[in-house]
Amino acid sequence: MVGPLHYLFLAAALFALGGIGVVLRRNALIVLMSIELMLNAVNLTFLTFSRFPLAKSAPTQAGFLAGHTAAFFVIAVAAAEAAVGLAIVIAIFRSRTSVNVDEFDTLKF
Amino acid sequence: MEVSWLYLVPLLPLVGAAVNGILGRWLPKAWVYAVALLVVALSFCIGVFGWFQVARLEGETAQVRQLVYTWLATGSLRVDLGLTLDRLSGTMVLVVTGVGFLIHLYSVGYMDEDPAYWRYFSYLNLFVSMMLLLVLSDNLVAMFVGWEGVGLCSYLLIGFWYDDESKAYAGRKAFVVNRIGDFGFLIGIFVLYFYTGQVSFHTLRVAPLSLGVASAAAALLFVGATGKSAQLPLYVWLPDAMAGPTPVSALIHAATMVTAGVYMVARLSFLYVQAPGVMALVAVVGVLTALMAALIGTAQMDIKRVLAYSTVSQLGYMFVGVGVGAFAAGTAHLITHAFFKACLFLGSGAVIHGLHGEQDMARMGGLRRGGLQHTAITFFIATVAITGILPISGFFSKDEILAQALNTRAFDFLTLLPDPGSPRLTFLGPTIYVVGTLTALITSFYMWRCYLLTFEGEYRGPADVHPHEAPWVMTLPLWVLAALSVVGALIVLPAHDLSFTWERFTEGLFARPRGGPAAERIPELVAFGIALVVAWMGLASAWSLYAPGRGLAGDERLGRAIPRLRTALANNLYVDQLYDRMVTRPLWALARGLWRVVDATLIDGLLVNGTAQLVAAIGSVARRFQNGDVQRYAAVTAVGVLILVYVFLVRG
Amino acid sequence: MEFFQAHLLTFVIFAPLLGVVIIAFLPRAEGGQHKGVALLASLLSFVLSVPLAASFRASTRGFSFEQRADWAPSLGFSYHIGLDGVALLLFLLTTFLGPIVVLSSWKYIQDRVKLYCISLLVLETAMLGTFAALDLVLFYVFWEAMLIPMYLLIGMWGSERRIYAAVKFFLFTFVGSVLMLVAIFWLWSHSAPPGQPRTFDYAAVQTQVAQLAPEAQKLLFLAFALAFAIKVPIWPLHTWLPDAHTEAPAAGSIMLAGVMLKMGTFGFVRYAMPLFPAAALHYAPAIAALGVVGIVYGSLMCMAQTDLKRLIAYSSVAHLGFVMLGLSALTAEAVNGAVLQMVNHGISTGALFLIIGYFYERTHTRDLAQYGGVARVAPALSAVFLVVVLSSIGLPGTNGFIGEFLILIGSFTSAQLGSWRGMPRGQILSVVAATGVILGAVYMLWMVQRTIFGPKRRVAEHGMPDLTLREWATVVPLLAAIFLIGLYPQPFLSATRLPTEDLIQRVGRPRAARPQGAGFQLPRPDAPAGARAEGER
Amino acid sequence: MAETVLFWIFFAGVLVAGAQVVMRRNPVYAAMSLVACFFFLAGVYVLLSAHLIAILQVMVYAGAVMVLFVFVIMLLNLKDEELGKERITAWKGIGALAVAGAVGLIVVHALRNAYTGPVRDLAVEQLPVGFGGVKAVGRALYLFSVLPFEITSLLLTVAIVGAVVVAKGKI
Repeated sequence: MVGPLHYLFLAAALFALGGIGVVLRRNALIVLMSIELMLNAVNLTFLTFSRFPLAKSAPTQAGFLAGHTAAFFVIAVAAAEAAVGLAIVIAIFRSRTSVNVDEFDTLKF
Repeated sequence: MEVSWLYLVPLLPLVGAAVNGILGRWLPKAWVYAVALLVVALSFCIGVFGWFQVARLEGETAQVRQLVYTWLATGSLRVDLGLTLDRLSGTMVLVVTGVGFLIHLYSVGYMDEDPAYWRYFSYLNLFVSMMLLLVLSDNLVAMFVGWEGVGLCSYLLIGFWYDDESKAYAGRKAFVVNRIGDFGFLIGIFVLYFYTGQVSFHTLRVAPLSLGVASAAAALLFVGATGKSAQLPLYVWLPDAMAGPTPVSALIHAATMVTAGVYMVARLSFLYVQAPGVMALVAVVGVLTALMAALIGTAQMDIKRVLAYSTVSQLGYMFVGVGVGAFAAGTAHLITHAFFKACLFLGSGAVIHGLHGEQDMARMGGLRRGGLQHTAITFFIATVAITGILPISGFFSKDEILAQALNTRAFDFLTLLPDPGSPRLTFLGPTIYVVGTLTALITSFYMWRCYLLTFEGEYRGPADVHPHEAPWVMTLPLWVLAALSVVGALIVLPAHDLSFTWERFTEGLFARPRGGPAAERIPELVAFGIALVVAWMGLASAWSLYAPGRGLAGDERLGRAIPRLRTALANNLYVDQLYDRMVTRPLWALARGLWRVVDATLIDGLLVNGTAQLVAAIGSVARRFQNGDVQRYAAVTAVGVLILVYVFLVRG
Repeated sequence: MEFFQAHLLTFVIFAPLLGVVIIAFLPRAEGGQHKGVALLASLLSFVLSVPLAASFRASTRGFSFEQRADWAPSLGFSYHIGLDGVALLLFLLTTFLGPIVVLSSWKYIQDRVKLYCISLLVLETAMLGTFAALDLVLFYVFWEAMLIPMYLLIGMWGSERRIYAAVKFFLFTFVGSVLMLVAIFWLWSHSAPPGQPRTFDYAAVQTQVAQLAPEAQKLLFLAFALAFAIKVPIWPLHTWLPDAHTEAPAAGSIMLAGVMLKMGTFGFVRYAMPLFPAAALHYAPAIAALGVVGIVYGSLMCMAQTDLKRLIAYSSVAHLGFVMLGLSALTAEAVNGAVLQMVNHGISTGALFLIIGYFYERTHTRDLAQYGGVARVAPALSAVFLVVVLSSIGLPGTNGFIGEFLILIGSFTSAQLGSWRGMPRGQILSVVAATGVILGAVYMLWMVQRTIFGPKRRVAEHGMPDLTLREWATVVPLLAAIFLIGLYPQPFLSATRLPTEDLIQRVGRPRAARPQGAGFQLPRPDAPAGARAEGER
Repeated sequence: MAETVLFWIFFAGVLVAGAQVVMRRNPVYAAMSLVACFFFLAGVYVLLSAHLIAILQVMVYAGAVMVLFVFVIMLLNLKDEELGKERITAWKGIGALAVAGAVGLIVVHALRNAYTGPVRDLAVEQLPVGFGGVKAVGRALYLFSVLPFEITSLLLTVAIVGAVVVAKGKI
C-alpha cells in the first residue's frame, strides 16, 4: 500500500538530486534543468499534502485545493524563470562564448 | 529738553554716504563733491544750532535729547537709539563736523585725481556719521555702534588704495587691533549691565556701583579706549594707519576718531571716579604712551609717521588729563589737538601733494622758500601750538594737564598694594608731571626737527620734482585750522574768571575725583615758566642739530652718539616684531597646527575615517566570500540550510 | 477663501512640490523651462508665505496656523502642522532663500537640469515641513526627506571630491537621526497611560514625557541632542560640514548653511530642550561649553584654510557655536539672540556662499592663493562681498551684531549655567566666546584681503564680469535683510518673545523675579561700604 | 494494487531520469532525460488525483518549457570542447554533501513524523466532488486566489518582455 510518506520521500530524493545538480554542474543549462527538478519536487510535496491532509486539520472550502493552486503557480513561475534564465544564458554566451557558470564571476564586490 | 531734529545730525552724512556710495560712480564729479560737503555742512549748522541751545541752558538740564527709536528690547535689556547733545557732545559735534568739513574741502583738492573719489567721499561721510553717532549716543550700546562704525571707516580708508598689499594689511591691522579693544569695551558693557541692568548713561550715572564692579567695568572700557585711541599696548596700528590718504589721517587718525577713547572716559567720568585705581592706570598708561611715542617720533624719517607718533603721544597726554581727574583739561586738549594736529597733517598732505607722493623727510627741505609758503607758515603755527614755545592753544591745554597731574589728589588714598600698610601713591601725580614735562621736551624736539627738516634749509629731493603749492581748496582749510590753533587758546586760558573757558563751560558736566579739589603744589606762573623753558630747550636742541643748512647732519650725529638706541627707535622699539613673534605668528601656527592635528588627523582621520576604515577592513575580509562564483554561493546557502535544519528540526 | 486661509501653511509647504510635478512632465532637454518652473514654484511658496507673516500675531501663545488631518490613527501619527514665532522666522527664511537659490544656479548648472530643479524643490518642501511639523513622525519624515535631495545635490553637481563629501554628509547625519528615531519610538510607547491609544503628537508627548524618570529623560535627551548636534554641528561632530560645504554646488551650500544647519538648533529649541527640560538643564553647561569651543576652534580653523568655501564652512561652526551658547544660557536675551542669530547666519552665510559661488563661476577656483585684486575688476561684486563679510563678523548696524551681542550679553548675565570655582560659568563662557569676535575679524578680513584686495592675481588678470542683473536680483534681497535686521530687529525679537519665554520657563531654573531694570542683585565682589571708608581715610 | 505497482514504476523512472539529468555531460541528453522525468512525474501526479496538474505538467513543462530548453541548446550548438570538463572542487563537495545532508535530515526528522495522527485521503473520501479536476481546481483558483493569479499573469508578461530584452542585446 502506497502512503503519503512514499510520495514525500520521492519528492525529497528528487529535490536532493536537483540540489546536487545545481551545486555540482558547470553547465548553466543543466543547472537550470536541475532547478526545474527541484521545483517539481516541491510541486510533488504540495500535491501530496493536498491529497493527504491530517485529520485534525480539516481543510476549509478555500483550503482543500490550496496545494493544487500552489502547484499551478509554481508551474507558471517556473515557466517564467526558464524563459528569463535561458535568455540570460544566451546573452552571456554571446559575450563570453561559454555557458559554464564558474567562469562568470563578475557578480562580486 | 526733547527735540525732534537731533537725528538729522548723524543721519545727513549717512545719507550722503549712501548717495555717493551707491550712485557716486555715475554722478558727475561736482555733484559728488556737493553732496559730500553739503551734508557735513548741514550737520555742522544743525550742530551749531543745538550748541547754542545747550549753551543757553544751565546745569544738569543743559542738554537736548531725542529718542529716535527703540533699537533692541528683549528680556530686561532695552537699548534705545537715543541721542543726547550736551555741552561736551555738542562741542564734539562741532569739532567733528567743523574739522570734518574743512577736511572734506581739503580732500576735494587732494583726491581730485583719484578715480575712486566718489568711494572716498562716501567713506568719509560714513565716518562723520558714525563719529557723530558715537559722540551723541546716550547709551553704551549705541556708542559701541558708532565705535565700531568709525573703526570700519578707518579700515576702509586706510586700505583705500587696496591694490597695495601693505596698505590693505595696515587697514586690516587697524581693524583687528581695534577689535581687541572692542572686546574689552563689550565685556565692560556686559559687566555694567550685569550689575545694574542698565546701559544708558543717565541711568548708569545714578546706579550704585561697588568699587570692584566700577573698577572692572572702567578697566574693561579703558581696554576699548586703548585700542581706539592707540595707547599702550594697542597703539601699534596707528603708525601703520598712515597708509591711508593724508586727509584721512588728519580727520580720523588725528582729530576725531582716535580721541573717541578720551571722549568715552570723559563721558563716563562718573564711572571712573568710582574706580580711582583704574584712573591711576589710565594716567600711567597715558604718560608712558606719551613718552614712548615721543621717543620713537624723534627717529622717524617719514613725515606722516612723525605726526602719527606725535598723535599717539598727545593722546597719551589726554589720558593723563582724564586719568588724574582733570576731565575738562583732558577734553580741552582733545579740542585744541584736533585743530593743530589736523593742521599739521593737512600741511604734511600738502607737502606730499606738492612733492608728488614723497613722504621721506630726507628728500624734502627748504620748502618754505621752495613754493609752499602757505603750507610752511600754517605748519609753523601748528608746530608752535603743539610744542608750546609761545602761549597759544597747545601750550595752555597741555600745561593745564601737567599742572593738574602735579596737583592732583585723586591718588592720595590709593595704596601700592592691597595691604593698607603699603606706601600711598601720593608720588604718582608728581612723577607723571616729571615724565610729562620730559615728554614735552622731546615733543618740542621732534616737532621742530620735523619742521626744520621739511621746510628749512636746502631742498634735498630729486631735481625733476618741482614742489608746488596746493590749490586754494587745500590751503584754505590750512589757514582756518592754523587760525583755530591760535584762537583755540581762548577756551583754555588759565584765567578762572572768564566765562568762556572750557573749564567753566563744562562745569558740573564731569564728576569730581574722590580726592577732592587739586592742591596747588607749585605756583601757576612757575609751572608756566617751566613749560616755556622746556619747550624752548626742545627748540634749541632741535636747532642745534637741524639748523637750516645742516641738512641731515643732525641725524648722523645722533646716530653716532647713541647708535643702538636710535636704531631701536627708528624701528619703533621692535614692538611690531615683538607682537609678531609673541601673538600673531603663534596664533596662526596654533590654527594650522590644530587644523592638521585635531581636525584632519584626530577627528577626521582617526574617528571618522577610522570608523570607515574599520568597516572597510571587515569588508575586505568578508568580501572573500563574495567571489562571484554562483555555485559557491549555492553551496554556502546549502550549508546554511543544513545548519538551520539542524537547529530547528533536530535541536529544536 | 476661507479654505485657502485654513490651509495656507500646507499650500506654502507643498508649493515647491507642485513645481516638481510640472517639471516631471516637461521634456528633459528643456533646461530653461525647468529652471523657470522651479523659480516660479519657489516664488509661489514665498509669496504665499507673506500673508503668513502678515497675519501672525506675536502675542498669541502656542502655535498659529495649526492644521491637522489623520494619517494613520491606529499608529497614532497624523499630519499636524503649525508654527510658533521661532519656527515662523526660520520658515520665512527658507521661503525667502528658495527663489534666491534657484536664481543663483541659473547659469552654473547646465547638466541634468531637470533632476537638479526637482532636487532643489523637494529639498525646500522637506525643509519647510520640518519647521512646521507638530507630529514626531511627520517631523522625522521631513527630516530624513531632506537628506536625499541634499545628497544628490552634493554628489551629482559638486566638485572633485563630491562623492566622499556626499557620503560623509549622509552617514554623519544618518547616524544621529537613527538614534533619534529610536527615541521617538520610545516616546511613542510612553505617550499615553496604559490602555489608551498612543500618539506621536507633539503636544501630547510633551505632557506625558514630564512623568518620565530623570534617567530616561537624560538618555532620550542625548539621543535627540546627538541628532541635532551633528546637524548644527557642535564641535567635535563638525567635520562633515567643511567637506559638504566645499564640495557642494553654490546652491547646495546656501541651502546647507542657510537652512539645514538651523534644523539642528531648531531641533534643540523645539524638541530636545522643551521635551526633556530637566536633562536639558543638566547638560546645558556642557553644551554651552562645546558651543564656545566651537566658536574659538572654528575661528582658528578658518585661519588655517586656503579654500574659500572651506573657510566659510568653518566660520559656520563658529557662528553656530554662538547659537548653542545662547540657547544653553537660557536667559531671554540670549535665547532670543540665538534664534535671531539662526536667521542671521542663514542670511549672512547664505549670502557669502552665494557670492563665493559667483566668484567660482567666474574663476573656477576656490583657492585663496589664486585670488587677489578682484575689487579692481569687479567692484560691485566685491563691495557686496565686503558688506556681507562685515555682517558676518557682527559689525553693528548689520544683523550679525544683534545676534552676537544679545547672545553674549545674555550668557554673561545667565545664572542658569551654575558656577565654576566661584565664578559664574556664564561669564567665563561669554568672555571666551567674545574672543570669537576678534578672531572673526582676523580670519574674515584676512580672507577679504586675499580675495578682493591686493594686486591682481591670476583670477583677476584678464578681468572679470561684474554682477549681472540676475545676480543683483539675488543679492539685493539679502543685503536688504542684513540691514533690516541690523537696524530694526524689534519685529523679529517680538515674534520670538513668547516661545522663548515659554522655553525658559520650562527648562530654566526658577528664580526670583527680576525687578524691571534693576538687574541681578548678586553678591558683589567688594562691599561698597568698605571702599567708601577707605576713600575717606 | 495497480496503484502500488504504478507508483514504484514511476518512482524508479523519476529517479533514474532525474539522475540522468544531473549526470549527463551533453545537455541534449540531459534535456531528453528531463522530459522523461517530467512524464513520470505526471504519472505520479495522476496517482495523487491531481489530474489537472498532471496535464499541465505534460503540456507546460514537458511541452513548452522543454521545447524552450532544447531550442536554446540547439541555438547555442555547444561543441564538445566548449562543454568543458567537470571539476569537483572542495566547495562543490561541501555543497553537495550539505544538500544531501539537509534533505536527509528533513526526511528523518520531519517527513517521517509528518503523519503521526490519523490520515485522511481526500481522493478516497471523495469529499469534494471531482478532487483535482479542472472544475474543482478552477473554482479554487478563481474564487480564492484571483489576485495571485492575476499577478502571475503580470509576472509572465514581464518575464516575456525581460527575456526578449535580455536575449536580444539591441532592440
